[in-house]
Parts: sequence; C-alpha cells; structure tokens
Amino acid sequence: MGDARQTIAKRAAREVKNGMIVNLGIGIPSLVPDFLDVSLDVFFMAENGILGMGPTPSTNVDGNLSNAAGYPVSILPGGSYFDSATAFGMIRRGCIDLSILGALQVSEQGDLANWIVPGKRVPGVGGAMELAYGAKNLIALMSHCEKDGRPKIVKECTLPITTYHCVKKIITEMAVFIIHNDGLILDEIMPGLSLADIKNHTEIDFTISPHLKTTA
Amino acid sequence: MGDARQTIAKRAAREVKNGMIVNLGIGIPSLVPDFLDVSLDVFFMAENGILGMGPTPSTNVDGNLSNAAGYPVSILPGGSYFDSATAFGMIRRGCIDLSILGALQVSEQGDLANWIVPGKRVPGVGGAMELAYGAKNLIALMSHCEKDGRPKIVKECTLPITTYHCVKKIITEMAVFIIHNDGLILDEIMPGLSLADIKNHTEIDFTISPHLKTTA
Amino acid sequence: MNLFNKVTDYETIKSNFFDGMTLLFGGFGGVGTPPGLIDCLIETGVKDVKLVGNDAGFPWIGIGKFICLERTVSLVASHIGSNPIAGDLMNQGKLKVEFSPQGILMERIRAGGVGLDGFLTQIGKGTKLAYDKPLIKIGDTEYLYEAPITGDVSIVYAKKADTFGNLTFDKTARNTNPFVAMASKVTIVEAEEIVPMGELNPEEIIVAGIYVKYIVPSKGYNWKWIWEMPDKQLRNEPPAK
Amino acid sequence: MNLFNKVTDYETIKSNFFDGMTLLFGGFGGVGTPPGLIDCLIETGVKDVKLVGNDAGFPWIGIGKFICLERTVSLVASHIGSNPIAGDLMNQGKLKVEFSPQGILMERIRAGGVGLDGFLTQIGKGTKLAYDKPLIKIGDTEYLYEAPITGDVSIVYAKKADTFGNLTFDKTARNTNPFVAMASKVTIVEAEEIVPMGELNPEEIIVAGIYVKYIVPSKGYNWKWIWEMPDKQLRNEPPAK
Repeated sequence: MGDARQTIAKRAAREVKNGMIVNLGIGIPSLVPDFLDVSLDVFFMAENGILGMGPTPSTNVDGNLSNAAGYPVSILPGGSYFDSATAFGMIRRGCIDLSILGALQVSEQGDLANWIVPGKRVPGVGGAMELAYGAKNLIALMSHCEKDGRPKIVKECTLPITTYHCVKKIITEMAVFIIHNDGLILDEIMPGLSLADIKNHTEIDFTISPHLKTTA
Repeated sequence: MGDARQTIAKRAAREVKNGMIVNLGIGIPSLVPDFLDVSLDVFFMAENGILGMGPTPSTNVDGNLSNAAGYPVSILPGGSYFDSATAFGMIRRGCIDLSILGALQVSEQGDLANWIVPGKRVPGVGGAMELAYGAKNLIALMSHCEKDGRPKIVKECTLPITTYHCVKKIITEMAVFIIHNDGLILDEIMPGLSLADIKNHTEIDFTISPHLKTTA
Repeated sequence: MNLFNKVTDYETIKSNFFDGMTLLFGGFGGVGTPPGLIDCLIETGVKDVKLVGNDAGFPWIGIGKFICLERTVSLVASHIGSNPIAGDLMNQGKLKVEFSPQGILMERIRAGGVGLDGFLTQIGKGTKLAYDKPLIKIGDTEYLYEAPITGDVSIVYAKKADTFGNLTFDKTARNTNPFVAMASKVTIVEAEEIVPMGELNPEEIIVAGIYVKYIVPSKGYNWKWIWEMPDKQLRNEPPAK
Repeated sequence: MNLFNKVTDYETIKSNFFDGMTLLFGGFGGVGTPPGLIDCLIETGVKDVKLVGNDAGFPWIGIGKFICLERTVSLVASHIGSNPIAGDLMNQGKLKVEFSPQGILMERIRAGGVGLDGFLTQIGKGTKLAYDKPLIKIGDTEYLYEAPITGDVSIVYAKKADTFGNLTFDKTARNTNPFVAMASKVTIVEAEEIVPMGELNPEEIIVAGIYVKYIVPSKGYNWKWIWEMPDKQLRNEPPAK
C-alpha cells in the first residue's frame, strides 16, 4: 500500500489549483503537499485554527504551531491564527474550495463513511462532517479495495455514514471516478491498468466517461 | 427635571460597589459616573465592544473610541476591545454585575417598558432586552411620574414590554423601591419628602420596608 | 501571492451594488461604518435596498445618509432613535423596520456568517419583538427561533487590511464589523491602511482574508460626529453643506 | 486595581475540582491543554468526572493522562483516535463517549459561553451522531437541535494573562481555549506569562478577564510531543518515566 498511497496522493495533488483554499484530512491526504507544484499560490487551512500553513520547519520546531493532527508546521505571509470555532465557521460557510479526505467507503451516491468501524476502530468523526457539508468540492482518497479484496466503492455504505451525498470525486490507486447524479462515472485509469482491471476490482456498475483517459 | 435627574443619578451611583462590572444605559444612567466614589475599582462595559471605559478625554478625542451612545471615552489599564457579538455574550452570560437602565414604565412585578411609545417615540430596543435578561442586578431609573402627573410605576405596563420580571429596584427623584416577589416595597424616601408625598404620587399599593430610611 | 490581491477602487466596486439587494453594513451609531463606501453606494443610485445593521445612524452620519434618500425598502436594526428621519419614514409607511434585540441581531448575522441554521433564545419571548418567530419547545421550555441573516453585499470599515483581506480594526470601531464581514456573498472593505501580505501579525488578525472580496482605501470619516456639533439643535439635522 | 488580581497557586485552586464535576478542557490534540492544571487535577484524586473537549489527547499528553486513570465517567469529544486507551475504556464500558462533529462541539461550547439556548444545523442529520437530538422543522426543512454546553470548571492554557485575566494565546495553541474559557462557572487559566494590567494591548486581548476566576503560572509543557518520539512503536504508549 506504500506505493498506492503515493500514487493516490500524487494524482490528488493535481486537483489543487492556483488561488484555492484547501483543507487536507489525515492519512493519505496529508501526503498531497509532497506532490504539489511549488509555483501554485494556495492557502492550506486546518481545523485547529490556522490559515496559510507552510511546510514543517527544519529548525525551531514549535509545539504550539501545528496542523490538525498535531504535527509541526509553519505559517506563510498572509496567514492567520484563530480559534477552532472560527475555523469551522469558515468551513460551514463555504470558504473552503477543496476538501480532500480519507475514506473507508464511498457509495455511488457520494455517501461518505470515514469515522468508525464499529467494534474495531474508533477514531471519531473529527471535522469530517463539517468539511463534507461546507466545502465547495470534496474528494475522497482511499485504496480501491480492502486488503481482503472487499470493495470500498459500494452501492450503499455498510459502515456508519459521515455525510450523505457529499463526495464529488473518488481517487484510488487504480482509477478516478466522478460521482454524478446518475451514478458513478469512470474518468481516469491509472497507468498500466486496463478497463478490464477496473471492472474486475469494482463491484458496482459504473458508466465510462466519453473523455476517459489514462492518468498522466 | 434637571435637578431630578441629578438626584436620581446620585442615588444610583451608590449602587455601584467595588469590583463590579457595570453597564449604564443612555439617559439618566449616563450621569451616574459623575457621582461615583473615585476610589472604587469598577469596570464599565458598553455593548459596542469595550470593557474598562474611562472618562471622556479632554484632548486627543478619538471618534473611534466611544461608548454605546457614540460619545468619546477613554480606556483604563486592563480594558479591552471586542466585537459587539462578544459584548452581548458577556451580557447574556451573566458577566455584568449591575445594569442601570432608564425606563418609561415599571410594573410592580418588575416588568420593564423602555423601548417604544407607539405612534410617538420610536427609539428601538437596543440592548435593553439582553441586559434585562442577563445582568445579575437591574436597576431602573426614571422620573416618578410623567410631566402630566400620570404614574410610571404601574400595576401593569401599558407600553410595550421590554422584558418581564427583570427590574430589582426603582430609583426616582422621590423614592427608592425594591421589587419583591410579593410586590413593591418602599425602601427609601428622598430628603425633604414625607411618606404621604410618596403615597400621593404613587398610584399603586406598596408595602413599607421595616428599614425605611431617608436617602443619605 | 498576487492572486490574492483584492485591492481595487470605488468605481470598480460600484457594479456590486444592485436594486433590491440585501446590504449588511458594519458600524454602531456610525462609528465603524465605512464613509467612502456609503458615498459610493449613494452615487450608484441603487434603490429598493434591504438594509441590515445595528442602527439607522444619524441623518448625516453612517448609513443614515443613505436612509434619508428613501431608496431603502426595509431595515432590520436594533434601534433608529438617533435618526429621526428614519422614524418619520417608518411612520409614513415608506420604510419597513424590523426591530431586533441588539445582541440577538449580532448573533443572527454571526449565524449567517458561520453557516449555522439559526439559534434559540428566550430573549424577546412574549414581547412585540417576537413578531411571528417560531416558538420551539425543548424539554419544558419554549424558545424563540432566530433565523440566520446573510446578505448580498457587506460593507465594512477596517483599520488595516493586507492585500489578501486580513483585517484589523480600530478600538470601538470594531463593533459589528467582524461578523458583518462574514455574512454576505460579496464583502467590500474600506481600510484606513492597506499593507502587503505578511505585514500583519497573524495573532492580531481579527477577520481572515478568506471572507473578503474587495478592498478600497479610505479617505477617513467625512462627517462631523454628534459631539463635534456646536449646537444641540443642529444634532437632528444634517450640518450645512 | 488589586481587587482584580486573580493570580494564585496550584494548591489553592485544587478545591475547585470535585467528584462528579463537569470539566471543560482547552486544547486540540494536547496542544493548548494546560499541562500544570492537568497534573494538578490528577493530584486532587477527583473521580467520576464528566469531560468535555475536542479529543482524548494522547495517553501521555493533555487530557489523555487523566483519562487513562479511569476517573472519568463520560467524555464529549469529536474524536479519541489518538488515545487508544480511551478507546479501550469505551469498548469495555468504562467510559461513556459521546461523539460530536468537531465544529458543532465548538459551537455548543460557545453557545454555553455566550448564553444562547442552542442552535440548529443540518450537520449530522440522519447519522448515528444525531443520537436522540430533537429534530426541529423550520419551513420545509428539518434541523438537528444542538444544546449548549456549560461546565462547572474550565481549564485553559494562555500565552499571556494580565492579573485581571485578560488573555492572549500562542499560535495554534489558541484552538478551543477562548470559548472553553467562557463556558464554565469557574475558569482557571494556566499562563506562560503573567503581566500587570495595562501591559496587554487592548486590541490583542482574545478573552476578556471578565470570564476568568483564577490564574496560575505555567511551568511549560512537561510531555513529549508525538513528533518528538524516537520510535513509532512508542507512540501509542506513554514514554518511559
């Protein structure tokens, strides 16, 4: 999965456009900055209360200057600090152009499940519900299937829902899907894979974009 | 009424105790600071967004440093600025020890009417409802009667209500009344007046405090 | 970050004002109301405006200058006592005024600005200011439902703005501006001083630039404050031109 | 203004903690959680505590240190993922956890802090996190009712406090602290630096001293951050004593 995570993050980085305000979730999304075009003017915000996050500092690391996962960051010129309630005000209000979240399951209607695996993993919902509600665009990143091969792109989520009808795009290590009112559309295939590969590893039906391409 | 206003404000000033956070309404309450014991440590707050207001400056008057009525003030050491929503958060939360408001009518149950005289005077409610709701103690200042002699201390307010059951004490140029669950209690008589004077000018019944005194 | 440069001029922002728009204005008794943007608004000739703000200013101060022109259809405010002309227009049926308790109005604007769907309070319950607001019973207690307020355009007065729109305010001129700045589709800021990104201390920024669309430079207040007026009689009338 | 001097010591504030109290704690993943007050809380031996805060910290960081002692009956938080011991206690039935969307939790604490009676939102509607929250219909839409949260005691970490309790915060250690500071009967602040009244710029004060009851001086963080830990394996276990 190491390579797969990199593949997903690299493709997701291309969704980040000049001038955007972006929120990255924990897990695979946190790898996205490694693949960003450095010429882009982008402001990353985090739920704890910072807009304009810069890279992890190499010296003078400060425990009181961190991202939402608690890891050290820096602040860019024009950045600001605020309280967490204000941070979520920005999120609910629609000030976030792009939210990139990790997912456990996504349904063909764009339902997102990413907060709990009952009886097993209990991370808790964090800010995912607000991001799913408020962000102008929500992209879910996840491995295409579970380790045992069970699908994660599903007709109906079997895990508890974070938010209904919120995911606009799914990026996996195999493909990029767009979620449309009419269902799932395959938009890109990762290099080296065929349409048959995608079909073999995707349980539910999907349509194929007339612009289907191989991920660059 | 000039003298009466001074009389009322002077008596009201004695309600301000050391260490209090105080909000003063417009009208007669705004005269209270003129009669304050200068040795008191008191913080005045205003709804526009200041805690720790000091006196009107004699020089360097700044239009951007004002009380809720728009008149210039100064700020004391330890004072702070904040937005108006935060100011009202303090008020609703019960952070104001004493609110002194002008009134048009007060009922024997402590109902306050001070925001509108339909068809005549339409100032609007301002922050009075929140102050009446949140302040730990609310004192109403007003002339004892209308200019035409009609009572302002009434059984039921005939003017639209600002807040029900909120006034704890009424100070007029004639007397000080405490509002108790059982009704109105006459607590003080202003110098030079008799109990008969108060009774002659007060339409509704009241009981007389066992500690009835002449205002010092 | 040139992309984040939102500084423009008064002529350019005029196209954001339109007939029938809902306009949220910052300020408290005119203090903190952007004087240049009020004049700009007046110059556009827009009409049928729905105003939301703390008060009606004074006839020659703040939003009062605009209200006196009779191009406002409605006003949501906590009081209009300092602007007798607004009271006259209301009594003549030319201006619909919805009075709101001051702090409740601030919270309604904040709710709009932070994407909440309204809140419950007991303040105003049973009074005329409850209007037809829904009563919601939670447990044994009934509360008034207060709806969020958002606008088409917000006009805001700031002390300093950087080119991204990060804002600081000046003393009590902060008042309603921070949440007014968050609650409209288009927020226009008049700033006393405009500085490059990175000049403001990130701890001191009160409103993040994320909410701001345009910034124009202020020429300062162009009205006399009521306490500067020589004659009390004059205070209810605009000063001589 | 000596009357406004709220500075005291850790021994003195201990009597504010009591069995069964509702304790609101500032901080986000331990950042901004007051380390000295956590140790003070632990030393008092109080039990049956009802906690409210953003998360469960890490087992050796922030509120996590206290949670691991099994003297907590319930926790309202947005996640507990960084503290596996909290997860174990929950699964064993020893700790009742109510999960709340993060921003909604912040707003519930704010509502308590500013004296509002709750708010409406569509966030979480139809999910397990709606629990038995009332559904309120306004117009044609149903919203979840979110109740305000208040506490008996709030513990807060500040950068600077003056003796009146005016507070500033340090970068992202601000996080949940400002509204946690407003939402309890008794607010105790641990400050990195305590200064006389008048030393803080009144424009930069984030929380007014009106909300603060006690101030104690901080000795700084006494835990290692997760990114300081040498071995990833160690990250889920407290570091060696």
